[in-house]
Amino acid sequence: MKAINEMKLTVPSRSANEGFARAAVAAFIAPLDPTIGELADIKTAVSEAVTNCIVHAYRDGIGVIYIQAKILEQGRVVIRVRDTGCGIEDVKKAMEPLFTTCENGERAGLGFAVMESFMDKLRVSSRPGRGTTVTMEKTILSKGA
Amino acid sequence: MKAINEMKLTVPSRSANEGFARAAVAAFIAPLDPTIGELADIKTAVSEAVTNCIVHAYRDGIGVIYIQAKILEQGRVVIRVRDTGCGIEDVKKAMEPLFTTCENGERAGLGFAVMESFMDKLRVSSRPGRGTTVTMEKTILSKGA
Amino acid sequence: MDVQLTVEEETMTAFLSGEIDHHGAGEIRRKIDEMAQRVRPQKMILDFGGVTFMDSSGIGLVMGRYRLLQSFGGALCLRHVSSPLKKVMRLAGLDRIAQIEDTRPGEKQEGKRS
Amino acid sequence: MDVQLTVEEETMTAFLSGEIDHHGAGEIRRKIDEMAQRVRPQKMILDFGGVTFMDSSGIGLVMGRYRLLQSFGGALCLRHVSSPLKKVMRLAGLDRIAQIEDTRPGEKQEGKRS
Ligand SMILES: Nc1ncnc2c1ncn2[C@@H]1O[C@H](COP(=O)(O)OP(=O)(O)O)[C@@H](O)[C@H]1O
Ligand SMILES: Nc1ncnc2c1ncn2[C@@H]1O[C@H](COP(=O)(O)OP(=O)(O)O)[C@@H](O)[C@H]1O
Repeated sequence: MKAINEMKLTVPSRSANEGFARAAVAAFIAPLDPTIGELADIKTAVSEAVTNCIVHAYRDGIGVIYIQAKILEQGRVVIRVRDTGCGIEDVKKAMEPLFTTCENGERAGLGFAVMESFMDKLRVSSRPGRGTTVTMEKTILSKGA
Repeated sequence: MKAINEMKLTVPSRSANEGFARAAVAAFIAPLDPTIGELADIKTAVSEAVTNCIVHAYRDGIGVIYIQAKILEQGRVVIRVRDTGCGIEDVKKAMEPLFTTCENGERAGLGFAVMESFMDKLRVSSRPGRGTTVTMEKTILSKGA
Repeated sequence: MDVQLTVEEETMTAFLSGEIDHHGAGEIRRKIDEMAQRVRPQKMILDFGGVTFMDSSGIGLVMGRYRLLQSFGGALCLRHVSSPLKKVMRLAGLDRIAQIEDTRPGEKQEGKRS
Repeated sequence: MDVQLTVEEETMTAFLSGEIDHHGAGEIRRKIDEMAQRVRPQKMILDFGGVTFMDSSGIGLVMGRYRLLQSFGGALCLRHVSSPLKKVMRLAGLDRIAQIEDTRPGEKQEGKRS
């Protein structure tokens, strides 16, 4: 399907870029005139995916986060967040709600659960030692409809 | 000089991305807490540079616009807008206020004049047939200072 | 960006809002000119009260309307121009071809640049 | 994001504002815990009235404070939670461990999810 518009954004995995990444995606989809709820859903999902790159993928240093967003026909938004960090051994297990490898008790293990429930589709592919790609999709319903 | 933060953004040369590009740059420099005036200056300069890619560089079609922004020490912001479009024969002449190659009379020929006067520094390099790179710099004064 | 048009006696007012850039300027131009060519107003007020951003595309917008009005002897007036917009307009010397009426409510009236 | 802390008798209130994410959560946690460990309040109110965004880092923030309060027998109460925030909180079942007091002014009180 041909994209009506698309953008590619790369940032280093500094936590200040969590806010920047979701603001940039929000600005990108603004022409679709999303509701406050739709916008919050997408910003939250992007924030989870980008935070995972910072907290997990590049936990021992700074790497590059690749964010791509596309607007397709009929309000379909596809967002991809990719890292070349540590990767995930068992994606199925990682996606289980409450599962977290974070030990200080301050991560809830709900990042993937948020992405899954706030977006229409979520696909996670990962190779240990090579990195992880999260692809999410959501349709912004036209307010006229 | 080492960047404190940086981002790279690529978008197709659709006019809808004029607004997106300046919103993205604005979100990126938000942590510097710019004044309304400083923010307006930078957004305006970015808008001029991106519009030039759309209107001039890729006037006969859609190409890719490459935007890079860096935050350096002491509030220095460096922004680069690059295209691989038609290029500029005579950069010096192109930069003269009121000079425009646009014939319908709706471009004021002030894009470069705005970039020059709203930013601290402006550098334009171009190769006919290869593209143009505009590099702009501005220091966001710390409000505490 | 958007424009609302009103005509009262010899005066046409265009209430502009949102962000004025190249992307939106064409549509605004068409709307204003279509009406202006019909009513041929003695005075046109461009009201920038709702405008949150403007780049040099806005200068093209003002200059073009100025030329159109000149063609049938009308005057152009710019209203509710915020400081950042004024900065762009001054760069182009728009304060010399059109009257910049007043500032946005709550904003200090600035003196003309000498 | 930012936090303002008040203590009145046995109740400690943390007024949170801005965007709650991983970037800012650490600082907020430290500020709240430093105070809570000193006063050991019977009740802690987390006031989300000024919060414009929250992701699952906010859940970690709430859960961690819940555990801390449990450790000295205090109760946790969440106040002024807007609809988007409530959506995140419900996913984590926070409505089961803490009382979600009321909504933001002007917003409809929603029933509990069955
Ligand atoms: N980009 C990533 N790179 C490496 N590991 C990841 C990545 N994203 C998630 N994970 C792994 O999956 C687990 C679950 O992720 P998530 O559901 O987002 O919860 P949380 O971030 O709170 O731990 C993480 O604890 C981590 O082990
Ligand atoms: N990125 C670019 N690619 C090719 N030509 C350009 C580019 N930017 C500017 N120019 C040329 O320089 C001229 C002056 O640019 P500018 O000062 O921005 O005024 P305007 O855009 O109003 O014409 C343009 O009319 C065009 O001929």
